[in-house]
Amino acid sequence: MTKERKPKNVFVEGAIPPEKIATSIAHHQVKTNIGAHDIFLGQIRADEIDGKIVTAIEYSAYEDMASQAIHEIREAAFEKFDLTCMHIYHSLGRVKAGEICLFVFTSSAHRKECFEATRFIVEEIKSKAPIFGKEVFEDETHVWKENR
Amino acid sequence: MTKERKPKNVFVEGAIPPEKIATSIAHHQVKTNIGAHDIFLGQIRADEIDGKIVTAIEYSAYEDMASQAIHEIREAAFEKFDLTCMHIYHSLGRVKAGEICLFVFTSSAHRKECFEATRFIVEEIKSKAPIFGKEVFEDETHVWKENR
Amino acid sequence: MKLTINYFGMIAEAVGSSKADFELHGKTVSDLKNELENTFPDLLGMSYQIAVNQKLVSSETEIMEQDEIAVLPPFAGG
Amino acid sequence: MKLTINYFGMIAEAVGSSKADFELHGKTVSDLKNELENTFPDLLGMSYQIAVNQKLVSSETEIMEQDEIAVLPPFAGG
Repeated sequence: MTKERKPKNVFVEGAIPPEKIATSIAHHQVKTNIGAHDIFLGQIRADEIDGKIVTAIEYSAYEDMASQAIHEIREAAFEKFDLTCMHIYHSLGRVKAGEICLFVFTSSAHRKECFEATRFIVEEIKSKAPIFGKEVFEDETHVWKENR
Repeated sequence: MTKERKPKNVFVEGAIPPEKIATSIAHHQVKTNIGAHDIFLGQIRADEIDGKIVTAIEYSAYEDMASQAIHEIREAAFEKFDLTCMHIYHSLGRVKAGEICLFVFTSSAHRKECFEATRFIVEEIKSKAPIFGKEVFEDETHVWKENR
Repeated sequence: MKLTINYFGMIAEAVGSSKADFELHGKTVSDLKNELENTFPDLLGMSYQIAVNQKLVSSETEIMEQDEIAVLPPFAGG
Repeated sequence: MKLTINYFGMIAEAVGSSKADFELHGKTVSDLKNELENTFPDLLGMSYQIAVNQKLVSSETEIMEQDEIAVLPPFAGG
């Protein structure tokens, strides 16, 4: 019998605040079968592109497809790794340089599982979730970001 | 010319509070050359050993040697990986089941570096830092923990 | 057949809309791409993928009248 | 020679002290281990390492009068 999980809402309007991360960590302190957490945070870089500095990224997504893609990534991660918990949040809308746009949090009894799971999830999201990013400069011109 | 760094104090009395992690994340929002953070947290498991449940671990260390060992691990990580920031904290004294005893936080422009660095640092601390842990049961009897 | 197409990111910018009707004369994804590129020549220089009912599909896939069609530029999440 | 030895964790528990003077008759780490195990037979069944001046050393290392000596049980950090 496999546990059926519904797609969770992973999208957050604007930046992910550090307090959200603290709250999420605190919620896991009742789960005393956890020995290790690995947290990945994506942060907006103020890259220089052709002499102009990126001040923000404006994220949009094909939301239903992205939610489904991330749901499948979540299921695959639970299948591959022996995890206790998993949380994934991604920003939509404008996120300023220095702010956090991606929060992936996995927990397991032992460190190996969560290390590998977090990395797997981040790579999968980057390649499979239809999320789009407009790098906005100070003068409000922009270029489109592309994952490599 | 190599940057000389002095051993930092990595030891925290008791558990590492989630708010400390949030504060640490928030402090990095001014560093707009960072694109990726990876955070590892070690949490005390309520393991069952011979029918008794672990309620806390009491950590002690050969502090000077451990600080020096972690200093060398830090230097090695900065040498091996292109990192912007690195923070390492370990508890001393009693940390209850569910609480956090190790906090390793690395930041880099791109995700690959911080993923590999955090994992490297955690493995190195476990094998090279003279830190000792007494697993305490509800009846205050104990066994000594041993890293594998 | 008449389709409603969703456009995202730089593609939406290039076609000037994020959702619009489109009259498809052929029947495959390959036909759709050709017809889109005739209508919006800016697409010719751009990299994009077609999703049918929220799945990425190959050029040979046949399109049905009620399908949910989306034109997706390169992903940039994370 | 007279040494001051630091004991940690389960070793401190076994020898009943975390810091104590010890009269070493030999001169190497190997000699020290033998003399410690004679004094504290509980050590015989235990796994431990010797640090001299905060570095783990091999059995052949010679010990000097002012050296900082520590007896370390298995590490459990993290």
